[in-house]
Amino acid sequence: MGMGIDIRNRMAKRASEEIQNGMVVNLGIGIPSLVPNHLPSHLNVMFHAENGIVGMGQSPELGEEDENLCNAGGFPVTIRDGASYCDSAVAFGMIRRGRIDVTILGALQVSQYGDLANWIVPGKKVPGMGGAMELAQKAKKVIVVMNHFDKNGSSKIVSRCTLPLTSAKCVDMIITELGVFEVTTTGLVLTEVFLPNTIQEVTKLTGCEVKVTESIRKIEY
Amino acid sequence: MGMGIDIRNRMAKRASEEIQNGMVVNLGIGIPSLVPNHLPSHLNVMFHAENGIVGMGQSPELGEEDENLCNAGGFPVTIRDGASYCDSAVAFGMIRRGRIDVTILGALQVSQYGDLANWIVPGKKVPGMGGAMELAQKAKKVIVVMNHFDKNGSSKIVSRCTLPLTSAKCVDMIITELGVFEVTTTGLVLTEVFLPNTIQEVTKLTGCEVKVTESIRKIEY
Amino acid sequence: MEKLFGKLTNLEKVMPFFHDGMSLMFGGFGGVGSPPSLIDAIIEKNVKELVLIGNDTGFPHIGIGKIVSLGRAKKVIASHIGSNPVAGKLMNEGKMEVEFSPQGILAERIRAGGVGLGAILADIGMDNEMVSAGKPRFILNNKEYLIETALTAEVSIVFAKKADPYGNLIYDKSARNTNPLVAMAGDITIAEVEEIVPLGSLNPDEIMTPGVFVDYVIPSKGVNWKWAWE
Amino acid sequence: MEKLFGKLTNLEKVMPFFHDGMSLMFGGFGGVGSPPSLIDAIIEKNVKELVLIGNDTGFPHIGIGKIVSLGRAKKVIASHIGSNPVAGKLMNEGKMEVEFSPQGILAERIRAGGVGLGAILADIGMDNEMVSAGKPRFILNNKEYLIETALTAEVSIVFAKKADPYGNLIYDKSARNTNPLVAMAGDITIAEVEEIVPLGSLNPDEIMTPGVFVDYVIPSKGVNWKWAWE
Repeated sequence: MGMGIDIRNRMAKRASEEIQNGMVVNLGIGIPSLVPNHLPSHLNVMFHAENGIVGMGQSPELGEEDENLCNAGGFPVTIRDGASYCDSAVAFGMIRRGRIDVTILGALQVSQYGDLANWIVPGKKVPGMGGAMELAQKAKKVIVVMNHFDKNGSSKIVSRCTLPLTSAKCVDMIITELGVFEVTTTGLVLTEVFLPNTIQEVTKLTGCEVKVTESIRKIEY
Repeated sequence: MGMGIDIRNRMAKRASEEIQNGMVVNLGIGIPSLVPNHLPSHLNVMFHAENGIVGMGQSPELGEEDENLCNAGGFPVTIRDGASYCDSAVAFGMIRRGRIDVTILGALQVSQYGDLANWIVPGKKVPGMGGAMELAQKAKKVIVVMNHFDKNGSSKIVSRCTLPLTSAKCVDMIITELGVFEVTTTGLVLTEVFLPNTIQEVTKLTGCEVKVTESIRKIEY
Repeated sequence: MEKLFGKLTNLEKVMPFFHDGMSLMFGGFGGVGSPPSLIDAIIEKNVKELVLIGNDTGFPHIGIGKIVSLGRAKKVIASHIGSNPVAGKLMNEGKMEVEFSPQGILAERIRAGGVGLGAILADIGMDNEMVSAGKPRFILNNKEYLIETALTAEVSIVFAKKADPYGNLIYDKSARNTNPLVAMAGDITIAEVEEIVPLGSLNPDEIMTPGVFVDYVIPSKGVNWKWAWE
Repeated sequence: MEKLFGKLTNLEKVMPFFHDGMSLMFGGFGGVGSPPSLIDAIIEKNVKELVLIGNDTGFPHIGIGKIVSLGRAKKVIASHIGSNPVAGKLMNEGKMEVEFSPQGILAERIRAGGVGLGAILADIGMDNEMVSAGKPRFILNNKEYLIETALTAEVSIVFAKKADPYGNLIYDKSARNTNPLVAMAGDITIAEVEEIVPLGSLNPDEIMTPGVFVDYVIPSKGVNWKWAWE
């Protein structure tokens, strides 16, 4: 179930629709890093990095990298007007104080209750949780963008996570290449499908009970 | 038992002898504020203020005051080369981390064990402890400079404080207009007398048991 | 540039956030670094029964002291009220409750609230009744500590020298004091500033409070009280 | 100007502070902001059995990762070791103990040590075995927290852009990260700096770590590793 650049960008584009003017947004690595490419230029958004940046801009041109200006993954970034640097304690203060509006991150599994498992790859070494727990617990809105299936073809949306949890009951929205799901108090709800997938296909391919919203959106892009 | 400017400066001068090159020093209000006048000019000392200054200099000239550059008492100061500003949390971080070498402060009573009472004036309102507790507990060396007698003529050095304590067992040295006392594990020791006071007079006028050091210093200035 | 983030506004627009009985945290130390225009507007609106949280109660006619002296606070959490005799009088008459906290511990309690922690463990004033009364104790590695709870407030007001439209703040000299801590601890934080500069004109290394913590920025009319030393 | 405070020195003079079995705290985040010359000198001196405390274990040939990859640490307290596979290998082989702490909690634990607090109360990873194992819990206002102990170290090493002879430090952009926290938490703090400037030439409002926390300042030979993105 490898995904081409088009499918990845489709998911990133859908995630970008959740970002509104003035928001503070933290992006994980992978597909979430594609989200800024899809934001309308009139939006004023502040991208936050755990190491101590608010207001990251685009990647620098080749050869223009500054070794002292990197994101939390250690890769060079630039900044936009209005950016600021702070120490890591303050950067996480923003997270725990509830000042991050949206975090968009990848996952290994998400349960129908919004439980998130995204930090221990089975069979691999334990990397440590980094800042994932704080973001998952404390961001106002947690959006998971991930492949619908793992490498064995099993649904990564599950009734109960089998992998170690990053945080329980924290995910608000799941975006996969098949559709968009919202975690509600009454369970998982399919709210949108990426065409040409059908509602029936998507619910069938999802590893837990899924309700379907009344007026489902069918995404054409 | 009011004290003239000479006696006050005598005590301040003696206190200044405890300050060595490179030290970080916090001064209380009153007599301690006279200490900088007596420091040799070759000494590099950093005066610390609880509101967030390291490196206070002399008082500004009249008319040269900056309302945004005041000490913890709210009075205008200047800064020296190498000074820095920080928030109050960091300023107290320096205190609790043990980075203040000497604090020189006034007192209402000090016991023979070094218990300090300097924050509730009897019969007056309760002002709150401000930063006194942290300084008394955490500065590496706590020096009290005070009148030997209260307004009733009673010794302010006592066997046991009757006033509410700022902090127990925290004072290292007491300087009064009569002499200098060190708080040791075996009790209070008179180490110096200000001439023309005699050892006998000073010990007699002190409200607790006082040992006398073998080779006592007689201060002439 | 005002519309970029919707934070640049004026006194009138932020006044609805102030109401009777609210908790209000203020920056400043002896009045230095306290926001004069916001304080005056709160007085003018006749906001009462305030729970005030900050370093001290200023002087009777300086800083937050102006509000305290009018009897508008039902409770104050501070480290010192000695420079404002009216505060002491109100406390002794039972008209205003005062909770004292050692100065640096108060600063840390405010910061803890600001960075989303529940409390800190400290060893200051363990044996002092006024500090330790009612506070749980905890033994860690054979050493006893007081559990000092974090403080937040419905609204925080701070005073800065410069702000940009995102609410990034730079304070001036010792007027910084508790302001960066207080700015983090408000559910809503309002910054009164001496100068508003264009986005991108502040050096990002020199910003003391990132705008993330600031909801509104209003221009200051400047300090209008006479300092104690004047 | 060197003799003013006795803090300006060189690598050779600070090396006696590093010894087998010591606790060593380091600034940096993924190697960015870690002191390259001190790290090389510690390797050259063959210091072993270190207890390392810092955000992460860098990359195998970047930052503190250079020390970790040589097996010189008996224990690491960090939030992440994923970018250094050698660290994971040593952990799995039982050759290096790793204590994981959520990233922001680790930063606060270091800061708490730096400002002389005993611990903080936080609600991150309450139900996660790796985070909560062995940590006391405490209920405050009907909400449960973990008690996260403060961290200090015998020696802290940090990397700054500028220092003056008093040890006042200014960091560069995102290379600030954990450095100001680590600088406070060392019993002895050594700053490796890119540039030493005269006393009085740093703007006191822009100093990020007051020299009070810094014991020694040494000039850096500069970053000599190849970044992962290069």
